[in-house]
Amino acid sequence: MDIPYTVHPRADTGLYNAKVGIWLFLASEVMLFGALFSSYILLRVGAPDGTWPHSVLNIPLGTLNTIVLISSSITVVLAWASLKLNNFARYRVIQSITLLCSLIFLVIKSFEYRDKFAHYQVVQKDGKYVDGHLTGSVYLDADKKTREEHGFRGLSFTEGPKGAQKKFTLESVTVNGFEAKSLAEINNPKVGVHHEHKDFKIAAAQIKKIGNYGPWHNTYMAIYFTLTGLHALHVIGGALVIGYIWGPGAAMWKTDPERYINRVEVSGLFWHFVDLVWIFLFPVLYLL
Amino acid sequence: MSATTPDEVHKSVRKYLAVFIALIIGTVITVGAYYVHLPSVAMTIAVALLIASVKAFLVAGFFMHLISEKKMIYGILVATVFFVIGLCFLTIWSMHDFPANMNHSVTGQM
Amino acid sequence: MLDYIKTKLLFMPVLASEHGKDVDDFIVYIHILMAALFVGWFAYFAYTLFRFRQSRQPKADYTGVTSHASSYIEFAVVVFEAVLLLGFAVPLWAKVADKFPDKKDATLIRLTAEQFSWSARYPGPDGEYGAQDMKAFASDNPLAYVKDDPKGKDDVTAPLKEIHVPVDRPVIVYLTSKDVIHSFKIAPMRVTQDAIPGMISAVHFRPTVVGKYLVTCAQLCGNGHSSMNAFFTVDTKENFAKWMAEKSKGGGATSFE
Amino acid sequence: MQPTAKEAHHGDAHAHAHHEELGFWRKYIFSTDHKIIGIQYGITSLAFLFFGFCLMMAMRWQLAKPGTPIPLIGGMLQSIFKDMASGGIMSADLYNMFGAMHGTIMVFLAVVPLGFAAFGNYVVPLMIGAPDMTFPRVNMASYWVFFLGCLVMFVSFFVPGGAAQGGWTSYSPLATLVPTDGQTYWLIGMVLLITSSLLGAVNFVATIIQLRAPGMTWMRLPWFVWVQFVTAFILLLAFPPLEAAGVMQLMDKVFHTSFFLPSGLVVSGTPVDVSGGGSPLLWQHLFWFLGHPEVYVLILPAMGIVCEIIAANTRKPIWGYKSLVYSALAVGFISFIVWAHHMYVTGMGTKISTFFQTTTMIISIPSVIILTCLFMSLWGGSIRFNTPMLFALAFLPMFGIGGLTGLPLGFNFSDIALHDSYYVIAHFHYVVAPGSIFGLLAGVYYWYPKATGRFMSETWGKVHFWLSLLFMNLIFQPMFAQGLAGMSRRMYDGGATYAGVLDPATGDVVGLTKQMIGLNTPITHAAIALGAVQLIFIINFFWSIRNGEKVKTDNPWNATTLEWQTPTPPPHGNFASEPTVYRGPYEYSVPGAATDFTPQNQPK
Ligand code: HEA
Ligand code: HEA
Ligand code: CUA
Ligand SMILES: [Cu+2]
Repeated sequence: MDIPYTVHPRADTGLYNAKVGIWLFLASEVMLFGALFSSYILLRVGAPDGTWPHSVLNIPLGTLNTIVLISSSITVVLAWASLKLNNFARYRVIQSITLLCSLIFLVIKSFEYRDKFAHYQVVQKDGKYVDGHLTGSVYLDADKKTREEHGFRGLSFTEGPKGAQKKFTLESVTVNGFEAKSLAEINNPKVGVHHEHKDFKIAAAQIKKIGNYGPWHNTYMAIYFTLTGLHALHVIGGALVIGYIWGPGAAMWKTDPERYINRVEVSGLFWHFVDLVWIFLFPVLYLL
Repeated sequence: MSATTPDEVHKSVRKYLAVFIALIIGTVITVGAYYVHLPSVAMTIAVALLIASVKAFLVAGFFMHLISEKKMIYGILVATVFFVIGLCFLTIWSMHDFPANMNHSVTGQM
Repeated sequence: MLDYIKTKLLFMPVLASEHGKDVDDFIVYIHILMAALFVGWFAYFAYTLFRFRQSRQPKADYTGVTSHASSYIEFAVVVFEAVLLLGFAVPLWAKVADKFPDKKDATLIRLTAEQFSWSARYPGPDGEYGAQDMKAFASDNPLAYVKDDPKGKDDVTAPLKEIHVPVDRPVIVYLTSKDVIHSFKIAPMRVTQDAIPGMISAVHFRPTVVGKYLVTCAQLCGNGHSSMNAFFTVDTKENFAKWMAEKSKGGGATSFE
Repeated sequence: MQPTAKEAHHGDAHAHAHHEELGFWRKYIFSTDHKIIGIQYGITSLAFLFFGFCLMMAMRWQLAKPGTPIPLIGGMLQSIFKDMASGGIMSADLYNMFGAMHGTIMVFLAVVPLGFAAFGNYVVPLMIGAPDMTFPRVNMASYWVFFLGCLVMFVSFFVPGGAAQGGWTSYSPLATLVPTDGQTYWLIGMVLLITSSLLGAVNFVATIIQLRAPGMTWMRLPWFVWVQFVTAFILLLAFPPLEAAGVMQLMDKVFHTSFFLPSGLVVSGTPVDVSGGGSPLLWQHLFWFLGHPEVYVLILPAMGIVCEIIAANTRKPIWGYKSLVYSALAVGFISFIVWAHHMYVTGMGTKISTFFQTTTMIISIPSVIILTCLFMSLWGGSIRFNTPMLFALAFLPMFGIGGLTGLPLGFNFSDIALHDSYYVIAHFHYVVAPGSIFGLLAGVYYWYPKATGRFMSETWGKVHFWLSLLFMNLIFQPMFAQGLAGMSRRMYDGGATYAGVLDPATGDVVGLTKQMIGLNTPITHAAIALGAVQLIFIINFFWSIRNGEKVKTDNPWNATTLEWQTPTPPPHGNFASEPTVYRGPYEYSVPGAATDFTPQNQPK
């Protein structure tokens, strides 16, 4: 016996196997992201005043990415519709736009990530904060003779071949940003207040704590990276599957077109789900 | 499957495009609402989540053909939605039902 | 009868608090229900196995049981559970979890748990605590009390792992932890309450018997978990006052140990 | 039954169903055949069952004879764990490590894969008359991801610092702060195991929905299939939140985020350098959101097996089939909203704890109904006491004890005294050890002839049964007393330290009595004896593959369900032609029928 209903729907359920499979899988994905959203709400509601940042993300880029992802969603259904109309060439073209969109999305996302890693917050010994992009950091070697400009590498680091290692300590950093008296001022700026950005050169002796806006920065950044990272993994996964069906897997169109259409439909369902998650992620992370 | 004959497919394509436009408009309104600074935070949140839900409904309903899906799928999804809401709601509720003289802040202030 | 069940059949430990009796009684009631079900079902079970073994009953009966007895039993179980739930568990829990005594009429203890010990602090004559903030932690301020809080000037810190309370007076224990989750448990008091870092939880009870009890930790907290204990001494009023006077000698001197 | 157009379609697919012979690797290792995958799962999980038990025997030694070298394996432990086991003596760290891994392995690497994945894979497609799972390659992936997860868990014992030490519940902050990479391995292992379960669960549900043979309507499914269906749903929907939590704890561990770490932690005199702001209780919620449904994943497959075996060995229909089905569904559904009964003493208020204890009491009712139906099924039967039946019968009172003792834990007020005591340990071991494990062993004895064509030895099976039953009870019954007397779990000295503390003023012993601590010794002896008894089973299991008594027919138990209506062992594709089902699953001793069993596919 062979496995039935791989192509045609079963009479009583009206579904073919893969369709059941993908919806079950999506149900579990709903629980996955649902749990993360619950965690988001919980952490956010529990966060003391002034510790949950607003508008640290780049809203225009986020909006652009939203539009990119929505566009890829329409191309996925249109591609599927083309196959239904037996127009394989059009499917190929439209689906390539989907793939392009996923690429654009990931590129934009990676720029946003990079931006966060370059964004630093310095707590000074006098209690004031400086927040902005790190534009330079100067290191002194152990005998305080050589002075080197480096990408930021912590308060000190050692370098060189074993035995002849050199120890460098931070002398000062330059941050292009603004100064604030409290975290709340940075995280929840009053409506209409615009911080003038300028260069601050901060001596290492002044620094109590320095760190970038990676996931370790606070729980908001943590959940931001976790949610968007997981989402990006889904984008990559979805794009790989769609790309496989579009490219090497397309031979099936000749041998078993109905099954091929089903595959396109199922991968499309997954893709829409990824889009759907983003539809919530965008306002929740960028705007609220 | 929502469409089987070429005619129906053509019709659906028009529907997809309409949905697409609605989604774009929704996005623009959400972002716009953010920039005009609504009078209260609660309102910003309400507007953003409302629009997101409408968008989600459109995507799920039309792009994913949920509007005309089979009963079996509905069953699965209803259960799922029920459990997600249970998880979210009960967790948050239990974090807030601490007897009156307990301080449930999660900060270091004790 | 109840006492016999508690000590001889259920091996319950010494009891030394007011609400503890309710806990014990309640446990006994449930066990009576459980025993009734178990014995009843087991008797039936043993009988069927004997009566319907193949050698005695070579041909099975297609229909089997036709009576509705089991439905009645199920229904009885539901009723019994509902009574235990609504009549006992809910109101009794509300009493221990929500209805805290007035702070003025109670002995207050602020208990800070850490790997692997307990530190108690008393509010002193003003009945109020100075603030505790982990940011204030320093090696000379291990419990992280805010030094310039006026309310804290008269607070009294007891030696590590030592807690004293007067008998027959409600005790409110405020619990927090410096590192991981611990759980404050005094078996004879029938008290268990987690101490969670970043939060303050509270528990209240009224000790009724003078004696020295052991506080243990009921939440896995690392390799010293099994030895994380403290003495909980229930004193007479006079002895407690004496102890307190001795510990608060030198005014605030002991407050930041 | 009218063949529909679609069935006709796959009828023609049948023509090219005769495959080329597969090589050894494709046939036995990277197989997509559900039967091979089931056997792979079975062997792996039995091995881990044994391994998990060995960890526990070492721990039990420490509890009975604290501070003395562990016999036989002490030296080996010392060479692996260095000063965590110096002189072959178990340290607290090692005890915590073994405890955490015993729990993890038993639950996630042994009982769930055995009950759900092994029996489910082997039996479900056969029972519903399907040629295989719907997605055979996903099925294979599920096993290999599982295997990878097992490997990661196993390897974690050998990393510096050893395996996870924060209990199987891995509560943060402890789990995050324990200085070992073992916890990271644990998390990665869990993510892999969860992924595997999700793949499996999708496959099971899809298979049961889509591949039922013609005539196999929902209400004609053997109850075992129903419980697998519910179990798969639980795994599908309850596991992802733990996956999310696992990812978050992994972030805490690897990227120093603070999902579960509040501000201001001070560990052994040093402030912890993290941003803080997280919530330790969030982990507990996400863990128990899986944790509770998971216990039904442990028990439902065992119940299903017991049900099949009781039907076949009483020679009469199961009493209350419909109640069983609805109860299983109800248990599955409600199990999602009772989880916080593990968290009563975190400081819950009356409202929320009332909610959770009410749902907890409600969920006990379908469990009672299930047990009642199984009990009632015995009445009027013609009971055969063969080995599978003995295990199945013992399951009933053993699960009864475990389930009943869940009640005092389920009421928050009594849980104050019982939480975290050996009463909890005894409660859940009664459900998982003489409960689930007995059910699963019954299944091994019952389906062994199907998979191998030979019986396991009846005599040795009975010896195995009676001794296991005896020792299981000797192990777990005294723990109720210890728990009620106030002995806490996860105490590496078995409560000896605190029970032995003297009151400096009077010299009196405070805490636990010597008598209660003394019980640790006979418990340990019983555990070791239980271990020895299992050797009988292991030998019987392997010996019978070659030497067991051969089955004379494909249906040696004269059972009605479809898995017995195929050749033994079933070929690739299972059925020569698609079976058609005409009746319910338990038509035994039908009045007027020629034999005392009427197979589901026997035409009217
Ligand atoms: C298979 C696993 C399994 C099953 C089925 C159950 C079933 C139940 N469990 Fe248990 N439980 C665990 C596994 C399981 N549990 C584990 C592993 C833990 C500990 C986790 C940890 O902390 O590490 C735990 C802990 C645990 C706690 C937390 C205790 C604490 O930490 O303080 C609670 C509290 O409510 C609880 C309750 C229940 C209840 C009410 C049921 C009910 O579903 C039971 C319903 C069944 C019945 C009511 C039986 C009915 C039978 C009859 C009426 C017939 C009797 C006849 C004869 C005996 C002949 N369990
Ligand atoms: C499914 C779950 C499961 C199972 C089956 C068991 C089985 C057993 N467990 Fe355990 N246990 C847990 C889950 C389980 N346990 C959990 C979750 C904890 C809590 C951990 C924590 O605190 O974090 C715990 C904790 C725990 C403790 C408490 C430790 C402490 O708190 O300090 C103890 C103490 O005695 C114990 C003992 C035992 C014993 C004696 C068995 C015996 O019943 C074992 C019986 C085993 C067998 C009989 C094996 C048979 C083997 C075969 C048949 C192999 C055949 C192989 C081939 C054919 C290849 N367990
Ligand atoms: Cu503290 Cu265990
Ligand atoms: Cu539970």
